[in-house]
Amino acid sequence: MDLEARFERTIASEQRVEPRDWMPEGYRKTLVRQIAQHAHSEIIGMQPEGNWITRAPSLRRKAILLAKVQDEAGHGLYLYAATETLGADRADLTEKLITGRQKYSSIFNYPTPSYADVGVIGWLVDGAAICNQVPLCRTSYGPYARAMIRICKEESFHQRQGYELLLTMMAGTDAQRAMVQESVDRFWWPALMMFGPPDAESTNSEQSLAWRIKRDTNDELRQKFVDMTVPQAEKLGVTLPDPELRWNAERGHHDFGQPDWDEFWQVVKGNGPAGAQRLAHRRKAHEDGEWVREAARVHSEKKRGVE
Amino acid sequence: MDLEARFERTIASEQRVEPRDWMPEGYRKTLVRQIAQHAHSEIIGMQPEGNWITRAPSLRRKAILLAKVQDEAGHGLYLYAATETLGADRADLTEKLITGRQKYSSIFNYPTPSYADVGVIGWLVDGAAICNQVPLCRTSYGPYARAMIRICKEESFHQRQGYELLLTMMAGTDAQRAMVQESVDRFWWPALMMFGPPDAESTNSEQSLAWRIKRDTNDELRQKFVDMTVPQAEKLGVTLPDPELRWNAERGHHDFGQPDWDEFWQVVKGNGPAGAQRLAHRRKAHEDGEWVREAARVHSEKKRGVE
Amino acid sequence: VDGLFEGCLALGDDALVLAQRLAQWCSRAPELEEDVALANIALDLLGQARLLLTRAGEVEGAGRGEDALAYLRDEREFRNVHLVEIECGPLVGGDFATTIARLLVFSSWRLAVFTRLCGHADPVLAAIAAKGVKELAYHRDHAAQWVVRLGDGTEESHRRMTAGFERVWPYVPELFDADPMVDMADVRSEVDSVVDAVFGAAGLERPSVGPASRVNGRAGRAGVHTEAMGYLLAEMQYVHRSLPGARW
Amino acid sequence: VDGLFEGCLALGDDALVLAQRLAQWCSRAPELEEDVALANIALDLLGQARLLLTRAGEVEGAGRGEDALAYLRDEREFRNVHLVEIECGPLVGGDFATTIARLLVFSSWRLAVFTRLCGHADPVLAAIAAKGVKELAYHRDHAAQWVVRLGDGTEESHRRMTAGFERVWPYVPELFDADPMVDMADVRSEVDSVVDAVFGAAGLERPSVGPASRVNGRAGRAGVHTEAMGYLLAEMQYVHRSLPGARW
Repeated sequence: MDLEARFERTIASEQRVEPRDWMPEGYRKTLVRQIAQHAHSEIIGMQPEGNWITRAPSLRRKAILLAKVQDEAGHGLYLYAATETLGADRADLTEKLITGRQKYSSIFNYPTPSYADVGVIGWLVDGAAICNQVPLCRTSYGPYARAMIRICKEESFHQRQGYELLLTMMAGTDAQRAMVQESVDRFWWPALMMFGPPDAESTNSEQSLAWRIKRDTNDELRQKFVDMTVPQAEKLGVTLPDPELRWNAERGHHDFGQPDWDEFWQVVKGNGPAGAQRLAHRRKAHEDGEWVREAARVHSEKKRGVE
Repeated sequence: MDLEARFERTIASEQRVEPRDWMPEGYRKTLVRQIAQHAHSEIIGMQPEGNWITRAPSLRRKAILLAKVQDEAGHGLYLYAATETLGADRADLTEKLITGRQKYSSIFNYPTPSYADVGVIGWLVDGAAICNQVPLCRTSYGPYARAMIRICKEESFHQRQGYELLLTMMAGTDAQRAMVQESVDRFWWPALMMFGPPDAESTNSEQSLAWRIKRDTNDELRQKFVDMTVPQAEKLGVTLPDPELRWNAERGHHDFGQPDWDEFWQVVKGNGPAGAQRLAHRRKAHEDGEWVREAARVHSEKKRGVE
Repeated sequence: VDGLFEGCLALGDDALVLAQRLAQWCSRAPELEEDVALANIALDLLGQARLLLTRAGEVEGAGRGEDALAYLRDEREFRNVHLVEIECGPLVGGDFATTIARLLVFSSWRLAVFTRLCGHADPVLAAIAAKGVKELAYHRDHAAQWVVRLGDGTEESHRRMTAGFERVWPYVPELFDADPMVDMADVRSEVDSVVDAVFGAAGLERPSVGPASRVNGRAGRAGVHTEAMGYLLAEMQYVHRSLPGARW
Repeated sequence: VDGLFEGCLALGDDALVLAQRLAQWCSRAPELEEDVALANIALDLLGQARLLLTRAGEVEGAGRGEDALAYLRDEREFRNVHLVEIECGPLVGGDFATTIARLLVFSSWRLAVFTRLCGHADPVLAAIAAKGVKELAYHRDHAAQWVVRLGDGTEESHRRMTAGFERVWPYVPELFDADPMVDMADVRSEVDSVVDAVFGAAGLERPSVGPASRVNGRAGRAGVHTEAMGYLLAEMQYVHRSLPGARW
């Protein structure tokens, strides 16, 4: 049996492809791009919430938030490690990130001007990420699937923490409730955009579905997210800012409006409200750290020489 | 009549020495050093109060404070101009300041951790400076005396503004009164140190008195300051932190305790609580501005070339 | 007058926030003369802010004075454009050239707006505008002179001046959002010609970077700010807020 | 126990303020692994701060919990040493080497202090100390490894590591001020020998800069802080203070 046929059979029988297995170059490339993009998202995703660590309004919230942002760095590490099993190099991927040649999730190009955003990101953004990621726990490439299992577990924990912060704030003062609503108003549409453009306009999807790198279409996942989120919003006591949002008994799903896709494409193109800032921040951290990484390398070479 | 005799006569008759006049090299050097030190003090003195501009608690206080710190930059400019009439070069003096070869008033090496410090610096520090400076309006060197007349006028205005801030705070809440007292507790002794070490330990003074660059001894000025300040403190309702402070009817002056002269010498040596910070701040501003000054020079040369 | 409260608030917040940014240069300017000049400009803007916020409070009629508006509003109630709040140096986010780039664009725009407001139906706003016109003309000329010096100066200053404009350019379009008080298309063409003339004299090219996109169409004028704003307000308001009931 | 409130407050404030400083590195470390490590250290210190401030509040008996102590005290009521509050990077005041220099000195000192507090008469403080000892040993070793790497690495890293120690050195003596709970002369000799051993392995010299002098003899432990502290507190406390009555 030839390599390609064996690969196809592995995929078809829902078994996992492992690093030592033969795989088509297109599969490898698609995976590296997708996992790297996911890793970059975790790293850039540290910034919008990291923005609030020094200003968290209680010591308990400060500890929760710092631990969460630290987890994101950890997720980035697992995912970069998964790309390395495919022959990629972390330094090279980082270079592609900071020069804008590889993307990350556009949601992180939105600013976090309010402490309520910490809760709303946990609830809506992590919630949307989980909808996107749970199917990836069954993705065909083994190291990626295993990383996703661990990541999804932690993300669910983060989502619950975010929702719990919002419940606490909604049970607080009028000012706190207003903060939560204002944040939901800002993040609702960007959260819907996290599933990507409508299926009709999406590229790359078909092959990824066939290879079981991806397992659901953008629109399927978006619908799932909306259906899941509406009762949570009701429980919380916030209004989702979509006048078209209503239950459709016939479909057994919620109908809802469309995000502003022009804004979406602008943000993807790098003109997001905080896009330049995010990349500049990452680039500066990387460049400022160059002398440290270089010193560590030289030191370890010296040590190896001596021993 | 020889030059030296004519110079001595000018001094003795309380007339002014002007830039075009002959003067002994020691007189010139002493003056340059003293005026430069005074200019440096104005420039470094922008920092302790400048520290509060962005945090001033009312817009009116913000405007008053910004204008005051701006005046200090202006004073620095007049004084550097006065040194230039003696053949000194501003760039060279700045170099001496940022490399620590010329001093500035040690009082500015104390930190300003409270907004009340803005008022207390106005009241006590500007007050002490005025005691030191009013006699300099009659100093023998013309350009210096004229700069001092202008500076003293503005300093008196600043002193009144500082005292007025304190009056307002003392008429405010308990927290405000506590802030004022805490600030007075910190600044009282450093303010007394502004007159320099006791006459018995002071160097340089005799010749300066003879040349009428200086007109009173350190101890005379310190006594004058204490006598002037005690009734102001009473009116304000603050306690000066000196258990030995009391009226001596026999002397017709207040008796008072001695500052910690060990601390004084440590601060003069550059180990003041904020000493390293003040110099580093000035040095960074100067170095960060180098490319701007260079560009301005090149541009003006190009323009001159064209015209 | 309709929209007068919002108009005074927006123009007042612009001035207040930029004054705060410029005040950060105090004791950090490239030369003493420039320290004095930047403080002057900050003082002018602070003065404009005080008059405009006071007027906004009077129009609102809810008893809020300049300090209540400056110190006790939350971030989402501030109406300034993003251009004035972003960091442009001296500490982070830019340098002297970036600060000058912002000042040129902002003061050219504000001068054009104030010129038109001199004839506003509200006599107080008209008077504030008339007073501000002289100040803003000086700010604009000061900035323009520096742009020319730095654009024309050394290779490094040219590079920094170019980078400075690239940094601020994405925030420029918000200045021209439609406004009930002033014809912004008209203002835009005036500002364009001023800025183009300065670019010409400085040997600089107009930057080609696109506008920063918005959050569901909202930016500073709608109370959605960049992340720099929260830190700016924390610093500005902290003392005032931590001493409730105090008089200053 | 006499002085227990003050002791818990001082050690709690040290940890809280340094955690705040270290948290500023989050997303700015030289590599991802170090981002994780610095966050871990900050989390440990934050945990210690919470326990110590809670204990201080219990001992005081005035109903103040960890948040009342962290968010509602004014600057002059904070009792941390200057070493933890000064800026050592990443934004201003230093770089990664400066941060590591501070961490080495601070964690060596705190480990020596906590080791001695394991036998303290207050069982709560003794338990906090016992838990902290393991954490601090890790912090100290982490810092020591970096000091050796950077001291021994490149010319640039050696220069920066030297400058980092010179930056923090004036603030070291305050750590050894007499304390009713611990024999500080003893702590000093332990810290000296640890630090000297690390300097030896790293090829660094003990800095020769003198101690920062005090304000009428007072420094951080007496509530007189450096100018960096006010900005740190404004940032840390602003949200809490601007939403009075809120629960979190």
